[in-house]
Amino acid sequence: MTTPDGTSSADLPSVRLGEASQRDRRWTLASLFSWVVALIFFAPIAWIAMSAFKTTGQILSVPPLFIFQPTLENFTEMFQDPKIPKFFFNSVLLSVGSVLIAIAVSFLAAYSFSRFKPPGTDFLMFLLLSTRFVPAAAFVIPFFQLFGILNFRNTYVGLIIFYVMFSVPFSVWILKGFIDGVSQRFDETGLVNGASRAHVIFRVVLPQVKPGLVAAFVFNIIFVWNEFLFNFQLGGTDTNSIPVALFTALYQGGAVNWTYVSALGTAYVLPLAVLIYFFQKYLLVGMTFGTVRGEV
Amino acid sequence: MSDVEIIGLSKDFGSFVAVESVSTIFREGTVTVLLGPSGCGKTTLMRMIVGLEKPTAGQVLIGGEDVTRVATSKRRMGMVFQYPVVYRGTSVARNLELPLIADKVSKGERKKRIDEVAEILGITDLLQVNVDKLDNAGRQKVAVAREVARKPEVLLFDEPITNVDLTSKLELKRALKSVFQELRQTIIYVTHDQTEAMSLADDIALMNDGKIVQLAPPHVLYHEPADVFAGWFLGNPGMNFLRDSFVIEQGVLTSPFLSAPVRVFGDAGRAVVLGIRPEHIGASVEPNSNSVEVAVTSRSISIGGQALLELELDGHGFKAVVDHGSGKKMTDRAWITLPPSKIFLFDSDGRAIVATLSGA
Amino acid sequence: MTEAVIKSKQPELIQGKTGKSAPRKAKSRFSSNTLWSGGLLVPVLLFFILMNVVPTIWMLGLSFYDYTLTSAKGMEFIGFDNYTRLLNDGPIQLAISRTFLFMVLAVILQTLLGALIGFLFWRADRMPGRRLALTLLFTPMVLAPLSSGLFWRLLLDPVFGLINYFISSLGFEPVNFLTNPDWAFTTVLLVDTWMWTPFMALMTLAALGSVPKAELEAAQVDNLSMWQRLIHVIIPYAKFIIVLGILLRTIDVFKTMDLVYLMTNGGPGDRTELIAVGLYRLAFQSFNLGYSSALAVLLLFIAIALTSIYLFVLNLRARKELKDQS
Amino acid sequence: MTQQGENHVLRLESVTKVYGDTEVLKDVGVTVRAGDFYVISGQPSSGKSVLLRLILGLELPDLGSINLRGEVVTGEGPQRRNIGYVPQSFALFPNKSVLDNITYPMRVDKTSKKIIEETLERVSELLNIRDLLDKKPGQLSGGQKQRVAIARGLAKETDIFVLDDPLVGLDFKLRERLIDDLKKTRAALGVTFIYSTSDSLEALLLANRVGILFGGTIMEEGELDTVYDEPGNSASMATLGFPSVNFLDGLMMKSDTESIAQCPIGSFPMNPTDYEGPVVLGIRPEHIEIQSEDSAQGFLAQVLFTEDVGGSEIIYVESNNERLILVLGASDPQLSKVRTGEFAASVQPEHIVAFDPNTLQRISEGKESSRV
Repeated sequence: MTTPDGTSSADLPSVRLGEASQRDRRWTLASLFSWVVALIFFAPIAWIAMSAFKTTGQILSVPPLFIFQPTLENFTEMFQDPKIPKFFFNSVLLSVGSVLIAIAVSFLAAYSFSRFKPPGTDFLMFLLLSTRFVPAAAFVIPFFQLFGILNFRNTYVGLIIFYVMFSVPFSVWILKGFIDGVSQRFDETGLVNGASRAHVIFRVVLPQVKPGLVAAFVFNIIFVWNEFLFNFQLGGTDTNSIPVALFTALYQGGAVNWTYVSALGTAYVLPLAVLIYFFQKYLLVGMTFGTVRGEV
Repeated sequence: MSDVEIIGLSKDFGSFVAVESVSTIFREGTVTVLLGPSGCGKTTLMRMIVGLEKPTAGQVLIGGEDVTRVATSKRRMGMVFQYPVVYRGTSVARNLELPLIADKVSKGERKKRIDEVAEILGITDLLQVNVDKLDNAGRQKVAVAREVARKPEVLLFDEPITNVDLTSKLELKRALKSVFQELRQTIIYVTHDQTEAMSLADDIALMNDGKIVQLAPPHVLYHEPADVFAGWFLGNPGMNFLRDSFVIEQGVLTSPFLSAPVRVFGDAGRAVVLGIRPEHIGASVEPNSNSVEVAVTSRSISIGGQALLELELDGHGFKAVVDHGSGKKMTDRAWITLPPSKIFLFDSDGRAIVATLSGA
Repeated sequence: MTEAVIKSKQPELIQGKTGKSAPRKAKSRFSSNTLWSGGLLVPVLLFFILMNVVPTIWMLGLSFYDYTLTSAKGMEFIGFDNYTRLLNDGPIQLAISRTFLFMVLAVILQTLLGALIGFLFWRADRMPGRRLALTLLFTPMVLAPLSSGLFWRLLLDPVFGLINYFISSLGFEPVNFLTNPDWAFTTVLLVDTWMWTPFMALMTLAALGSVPKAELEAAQVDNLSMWQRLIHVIIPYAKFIIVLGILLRTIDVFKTMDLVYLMTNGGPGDRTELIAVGLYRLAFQSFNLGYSSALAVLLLFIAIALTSIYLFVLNLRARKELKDQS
Repeated sequence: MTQQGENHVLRLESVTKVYGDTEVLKDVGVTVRAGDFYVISGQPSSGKSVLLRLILGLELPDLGSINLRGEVVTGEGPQRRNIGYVPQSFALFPNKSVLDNITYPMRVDKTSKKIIEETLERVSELLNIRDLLDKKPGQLSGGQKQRVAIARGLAKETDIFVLDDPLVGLDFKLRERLIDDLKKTRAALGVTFIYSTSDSLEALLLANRVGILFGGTIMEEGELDTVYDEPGNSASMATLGFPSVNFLDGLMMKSDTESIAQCPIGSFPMNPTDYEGPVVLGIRPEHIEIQSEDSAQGFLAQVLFTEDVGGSEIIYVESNNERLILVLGASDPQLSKVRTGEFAASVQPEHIVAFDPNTLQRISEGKESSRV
C-alpha cells in the first residue's frame, strides 16, 4: 500500500504557542506601572552605585547631589589596598570551591533518595531542610568551639567544609526535585541495554538535570557569597570575605568610610545582579529551596 | 444571521505555517467538524475564530460583521476546551450562572436557561453539587452546559472528549449529539477522530497542512474523497492506493488487479493512482469467473471480528476486509474482485479524477 | 508561563489488595541496588554528621552547663537550670514576642504588596524589557542582608541621607530613623519589606503562572468580570504557592539577624531586638555560652516545628495534584 | 530450547510479585515462542507493566521462575538479559540527537562501528525516520518520537524485544500506520516481540499469540484466533474484541436432556452442563443480527446512538433495560432499519457463551442451531 504523500503533516513538530507572543512586546498602562515599581525597588541600590562615583564630600553633601562629576578614584583607591583583592579572592574561592563539592555530593545523595528511596529518606530530607530554617546564630557557638578544637578557624579547609554543609540541604532538595522529574524509564532503558549503574547516573541522568545543577550552583553561590556571620566568627584575616570587609568598614576609625562602603558594595552587588539577569528562570527554584518550580 | 465567514485566514509561528490562507463559511444551524491529524492547524484555526490567537493575515466575519480586531470576550461566542474547564469551589448551577451574570441576563431568565440546558444534558440532579467533586466527564458536561446556556451565536468545541475516560466518552458523545440536535447556532467542532466526526457532523472540513482539503457531509467525504489524503483519512483502515498498477488506453482500463478490462468514462488520462477501500474488495477462498489470484501475507482480526487481510500482487501490497469465517480459510492464497464502481482514480498530485468505471 | 510544578511522588502501581499475607522474598535481592543506594549517601552523611549532628549534640550538651567565657569560674553542670531560667527571662520573652509581632506585620505587609506587584507584572507579560525590569525588582532579595543594612544606613542618615532630604523637602522635620525609639522598629520593618516584597511578588507570579491557560481563556470567552476570574479561576489555583511563600517568609523572618544587627544592633534600647539578634548578643557580647546554647536549642525546636508545617502544606498540595490528575 | 519439542524463548512459571501487602501479579505463567508477536492484553493497571519489568529484569519476582532462551535468569539483573526495550512514554534522551538515541543501545554494548551503521540504516529505513537523524527529540512530533523510540528499542543485537504499550495516546490514524510498521518490522527482522496494550483493537491487529492479563494473573494464553473464537473465560472474551462484547446476566437451568440459559433477551438451548444457577452470557456485537420484517423471533431494540467508524457502523441499543452493542458493515442493507430507531434483533444460540460469574470460567455454549 502506498502511503498518501499528503499525510506527512501529522508529523510536524508541535509549536510552542507562547513563543510567538513573547516577541509581541508593547507598552500598556500595566507595563508602565511595572517599570515604575521595578525602578522604585532598585532606587536605593542605584543610589549606592551612584555614590560609588562620588568623592567623600559629594556623598556627605547636603542636599544630596544628583548631578555630579563622576570619579573612578574610589575604585582605584580601593583596589590599591592589598586586602581588597584578597577579600574578593576569598569570596570567590570559598563560594565556588564549597558549592562545587556540595553539588557533587548532593547529586549522588539526591539520586539515591530519588531512585532507591532508602528507609528514612523523608526524615533525612526533613532534617536537611530544617537545618536551613534554624537561625544561624544558634549554631555559631558549637561551631566556634568545634573549629577551635579541630584547628579549622581561619583556614580555607575549615570554611569550605562548613560551606559545603551550608549548601548541601538546598542542593539535595533541588536536585532531588529535578531527578524526580527525569522518568525512571531512562534509567531502565540504560540498564536493559546493559549499562552499569554508574553509567546511568553520570551519562543518562546527569546530562538531563543540568538546569537543576545550574540552579543549585547559582543559588548556593549567592548564599555563600552573602554569608556573613560564620565567616566573621570562624574566619580571620586570611579567609574573610566581602561581607565581613563591608562590616569592618563600618567600624574603621570612628566614622564610616562611605566612599569605601559604596565602592565595595557596588563591586559586590554587580555580580549578583548579573547572575539574576541571566539565571532569572531559576530564581523561583532557588528562592524556595527547589520546593516550588515554574517560571515568571 | 450568524454565519461565520473566514477570508484568507493565516497564522505563522516563526517559519512554521500553521494555517495557510483559509477561506470558508460555516453556516448557521450547521455542525461543521474540523477534522485532521494533529498539527494540521485545526485548533489554531478555531482559536483565531474565537480570538484567542491573532491571525497573521485575513479576516473573521460573524454575521457579515468583521470581528478580526474585536476582543474575545466581546465576540459573543462560546467555547468548550479540550481540558474540562469549570469554575472551582462552587456548584454546577453557579458555574452555569456566572457567564449569564456577565452577560446581564435577568434572574428569572437565568434560572429558566439553566434548568433547560441541565435537562438536555441530564445534569439536573447535579446542579447543586460542587464541581470539584465531579470527574472529568462530569466537568466537561458542565462546561458544555455553561456554553450552551449562554446562547452565543457561535459555539466552538476543541476536542472536548479527548480528556475523558474511555467509558464516559460514549455518554458524552451522546450528550453532545442530543445538544447539537436542539441547537440552531453555528457550531464548529475540532477533532482528530474520524469516528467522532462522522457521528456528529453535518459537514466535515477535512484539514491537512494548514489547509482545508475538502468540506462536505460525512458520507460524501467517504464516498467521494477529493484527494488521496481524504481517501486515506476517512476509513478504517484507510483506502488502498495502487500506484502504476494499470493502463488506460482509449477509455479502457486494464490492470492485473482486474480479470477483465473496464470502461472509463471521463477525463482519466492523467490517472496514475488507483484507489480502493479495503471493505470494497471482494475476496474468496475459491476462484470464480472474474477474480484475480493474490498472495495473503498476513491476517489479523479487525472491527466486529472481520478479518483484515494483507495481500500482495505484482509487488503491490494492499489490504482487504472480509468476514471472520472466510478470512480464516485464506491462509496463503485468495481470489479477489474489485468492483469497478468502487474504484477511484487519482492524478500524480493525488487529486481525485472525476470518472466513472464500469464493467464491460 | 510554564505551569508551576511541585514535585510529587509517582503514583505507586496499585492493584486490588489481597487478603493473603505476602510470601517472603524467595531470591537474592539485587544486592547491588542496596549497595548503590547506601554508597551514594555516604559523603552527604559524613558531612551531615560532622557539620550538623556533632554541633547539635555539642549545643545540647553546653545547654546543661553554666559556662561563661569571660568568667574565671569554668564549666559547671547545672542540669535544666538554663531552661528554667529561660522561662523567667523577661527580656528574652519580650524579644520572642517582638519577633512574632515583627513576623506577623512583615508577612502581611510583604504578602499584600507582593501580591499586588506580582499581579501587576503578570498583567504586563508583554512589557518591553521585562527581564531587566524583573532583575531590578528582584535584586534587593539577593543582596546580603548585611549590605542592605549598610546601604540603608547611608540612605537613612539624618544629616546627608537621601530619605531625610525628601522628607525635609516636603517640609517635615528630619527623622533619625535608626536611633529614634519611636521609629526604629518601623524602619527595620520597612527595610525588611523592601528586601522581601520582591520575593512575594515572585511567588505571586509563579502562583499566577500555575493557573491553567485554558481556564483563563475560558473566562475570557465567557466574558467573566475580573473579580469573578479572581475568585473562581485564579485563587483556586494560586493559593497554594502563595501559602508556601507566606510560610517561607515566616520561617525566614524568624531567622532575621544580619540586617537588624547592622542597622540598629537591637537598639535603641531593646526596640529592635529580635530573638536571633538577642541570641547572637548573648553569645558573642556577653559570652554566656551555656545559657545561649539553651536558647539556641529552643530556637532549633521552633525551626523544626515550622519546617514540619511547611512540609505538611507541601504534601497537601502534592496530594491534591495527584488527586486532580486521576 | 533445552527440551525437545519446546521452542520457547521465554517462559515464566508461577511468577508472583508483591508490593507491600498487594499481590500485583500472582501465579503468572507465560510462554513465548521464537518469532511470536506476543501481545499481553489487559485493562489499564492490570499489571502489564510490572509483568514486562519482570521479564526485563528491572524487578525480580517474589516467587516463581523465569526461563530465558533456555536458561534460568530469575535472579539476574537487566544487564544480563539482552532484551531490546521500547518503554512506555518514549523516554528519549532529550539531550541526545535522534541518531545518538537510536544507536545508544549498541554503543553501550560496544557494538562494532560497522554493525552500528548497518543497523541504523536498517531501522531508520524500516521506520521511515531517515530525515530526522540530526534532530533533537524536542523538535519531533508525537508520532515521530514514537517511531524513534521504537527504532531505538530495535537497534540492539538481540532476538527478543519488549514493547510497553508504545502506541498509547496517539492519534487514531497515526496508530494505524505504526501498527503496520510494527508488523512489518517484526516480520523483516524475524525476531520475537512481547508487547503490552490495553487497546483491544490494537491487540487484535498485532498479535499472533495473546496472553490475557486480568486481576494480576494470566487468565488465558494462546493463538489469537483460538482465544478469540473459543474464549476460555469471560475476561478473555471481554479483553479481546472490538467493539466490546455484550455481557448479560442470565440463569442456567437444567432438565434431563438439556440445559437452557435464560436472559433478558430470550432463552437459549445450551450444550449440556451440570451447572445450574446464575451465569454471565457473552455475545459478540457482530453476532447480534437484525431481523427481517416478518420474523417473529428475537427481541425489540431501541437505537440509542450510532457511530460510524469508517467502513463499519457501531449501534448502541437498549432492549429490556439492557444496553447492547451491534456492529454492521457500512454498506449493510439492514442499516435502513437502524435509521428508523427501532428494530427486531436476534442471536443464534451457537454464538452465546456462558461463564461462571464467580470463577469467570467458561461453562457452556449455545447449541448449534439447525438454521437453514
